[in-house]
Amino acid sequence: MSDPKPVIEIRLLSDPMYLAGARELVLGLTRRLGFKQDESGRIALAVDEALANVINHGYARALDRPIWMSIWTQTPEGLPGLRITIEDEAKQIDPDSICGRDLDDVKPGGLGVHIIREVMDKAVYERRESVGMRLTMIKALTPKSTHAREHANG
Amino acid sequence: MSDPKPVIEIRLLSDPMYLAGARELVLGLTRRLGFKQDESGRIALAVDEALANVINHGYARALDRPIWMSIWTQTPEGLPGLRITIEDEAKQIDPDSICGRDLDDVKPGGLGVHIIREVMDKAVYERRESVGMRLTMIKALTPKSTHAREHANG
Amino acid sequence: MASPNELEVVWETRDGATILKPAGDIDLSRSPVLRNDIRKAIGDKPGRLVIELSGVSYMDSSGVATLVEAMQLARKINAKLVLCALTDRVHSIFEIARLDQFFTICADVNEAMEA
Amino acid sequence: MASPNELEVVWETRDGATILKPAGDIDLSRSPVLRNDIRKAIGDKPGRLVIELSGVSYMDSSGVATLVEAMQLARKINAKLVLCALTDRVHSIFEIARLDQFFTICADVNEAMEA
Ligand SMILES: Nc1ncnc2c1ncn2[C@@H]1O[C@H](COP(=O)(O)OP(=O)(O)O)[C@@H](O)[C@H]1O
Ligand SMILES: Nc1ncnc2c1ncn2[C@@H]1O[C@H](COP(=O)(O)OP(=O)(O)O)[C@@H](O)[C@H]1O
Repeated sequence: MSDPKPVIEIRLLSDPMYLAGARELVLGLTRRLGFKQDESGRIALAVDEALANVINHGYARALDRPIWMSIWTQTPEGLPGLRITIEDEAKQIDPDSICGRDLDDVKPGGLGVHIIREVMDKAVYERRESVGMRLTMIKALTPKSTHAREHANG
Repeated sequence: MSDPKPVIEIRLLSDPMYLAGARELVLGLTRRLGFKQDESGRIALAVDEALANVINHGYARALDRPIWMSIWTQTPEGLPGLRITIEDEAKQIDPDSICGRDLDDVKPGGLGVHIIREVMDKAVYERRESVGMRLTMIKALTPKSTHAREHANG
Repeated sequence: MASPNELEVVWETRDGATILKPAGDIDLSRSPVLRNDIRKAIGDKPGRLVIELSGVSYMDSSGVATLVEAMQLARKINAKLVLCALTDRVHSIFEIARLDQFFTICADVNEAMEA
Repeated sequence: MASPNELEVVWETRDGATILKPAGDIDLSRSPVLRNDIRKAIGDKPGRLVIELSGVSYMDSSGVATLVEAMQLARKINAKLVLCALTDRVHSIFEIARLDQFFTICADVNEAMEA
């Protein structure tokens, strides 16, 4: 697996105030890459959920900690699509402890990880080399997720 | 002038493909900060023009060069608003050579710098310390540019 | 100057029902505002609580959690909770969360008043 | 799979006029597509060229430059160029560029056919 430079790297502070900018970035990019409007919306949602989880769980709602997001416009196999990593410098935890819950038991909360896994082809949590956690998300651009033509969304 | 950390830093490659993501980031952030919908649109346009100029003029349309954008949510005077810098590692030129033209002479092109200066309170080009150019743009959040309430834009 | 944290929620009462109409993105930074309004509305013990979402262009799971909680609160006071006028983007998160059957979702306020 | 560089431009001819209807964001990466279609349309020497912009949610100065060039080309062949159905966001760049008086801008295609 070659490791080219991400096409976009962003560092934002862990204030929920900045989530709108981050998800709109992802929405604008995915539409431009050729993902369908609704698929782009779901990808932006998944990224938003992942960032919100870093703020809520990784940083326990501290507003001034760094979050890094890197975006590649190819899957690790070199196919058109997205590879997105989200990294923090929060306490390292067991990646297996981050999991979605049974949705049949309806209750407030506990939907984020489910959304991320449902939307993405692949979502892997791991400890970073030094400090913090890394989430890697992969989403291929398949004919199903592609629009034949770009349409404006007003 | 205190120099706090930017709340958002982004590095993107100089491919026009990534402009949509960058301007949507700015649009999402400015709306969230309380700029009016139309004012947010103009700010995103000005940023898009500044990035396009780096691609067109700084990098002569090379697709793989870095552009850095840093965003603060205060003016240098510490007032609510935006400070945005855009930096490249292109050839250093005389900042005074970057100027808008007389709009009365209608012709294709030559609008970007005019748009940037018209939209922003302040826009200053300078040589970076080592290599490349830096554009600093300031836009205060004034009652005129503020919406009393946030409205969805579909 | 407006507080940038504001989410506008317009209130209406009609035939014993309370209709809440939030406008803006309902995400991690904004869902507490909606939660507050819902709790206030439930406090008045209406027979029906309608949340009209046409002005909401984006909702994340914290917004959905707020509405699940609203459903629980409504049940406690025997009120009927109905959502209506969801944009496609907002509807999509209810589908992903498999909550599109859990909630009563209507096309508009008039339908929501009958549901 | 679609080329992500695509900008859809729908063509229509009506009463000696050519109507171009682009859909998508017209920015640095997309304006060459519109430019191509305009040059092709002008090549057919229509009496009138209408650009219907309701499907364009964003336009930057490269898009505006493309339209200024279209105006110059249209004048050369004595064709009338009319823009119509601009969204607020797109209209705003014509104002900033002080070109809202330079172009004939109409509310919709029907008006543009008479202008
Ligand atoms: N970035 C993260 N860092 C640490 N723990 C996380 C992270 N993301 C998720 N988790 C853990 O996984 C659980 C499930 O997350 P999620 O499905 O988003 O629901 P919720 O955030 O509502 O609890 C969280 O409660 C938390 O324990
Ligand atoms: N980032 C930049 N780096 C170098 N030169 C620039 C930059 N931005 C603008 N310029 C110079 O300023 C001129 C005016 O730019 P602009 O108003 O955007 O019009 P245009 O890009 O259509 O030429 C450009 O032609 C160029 O010479």
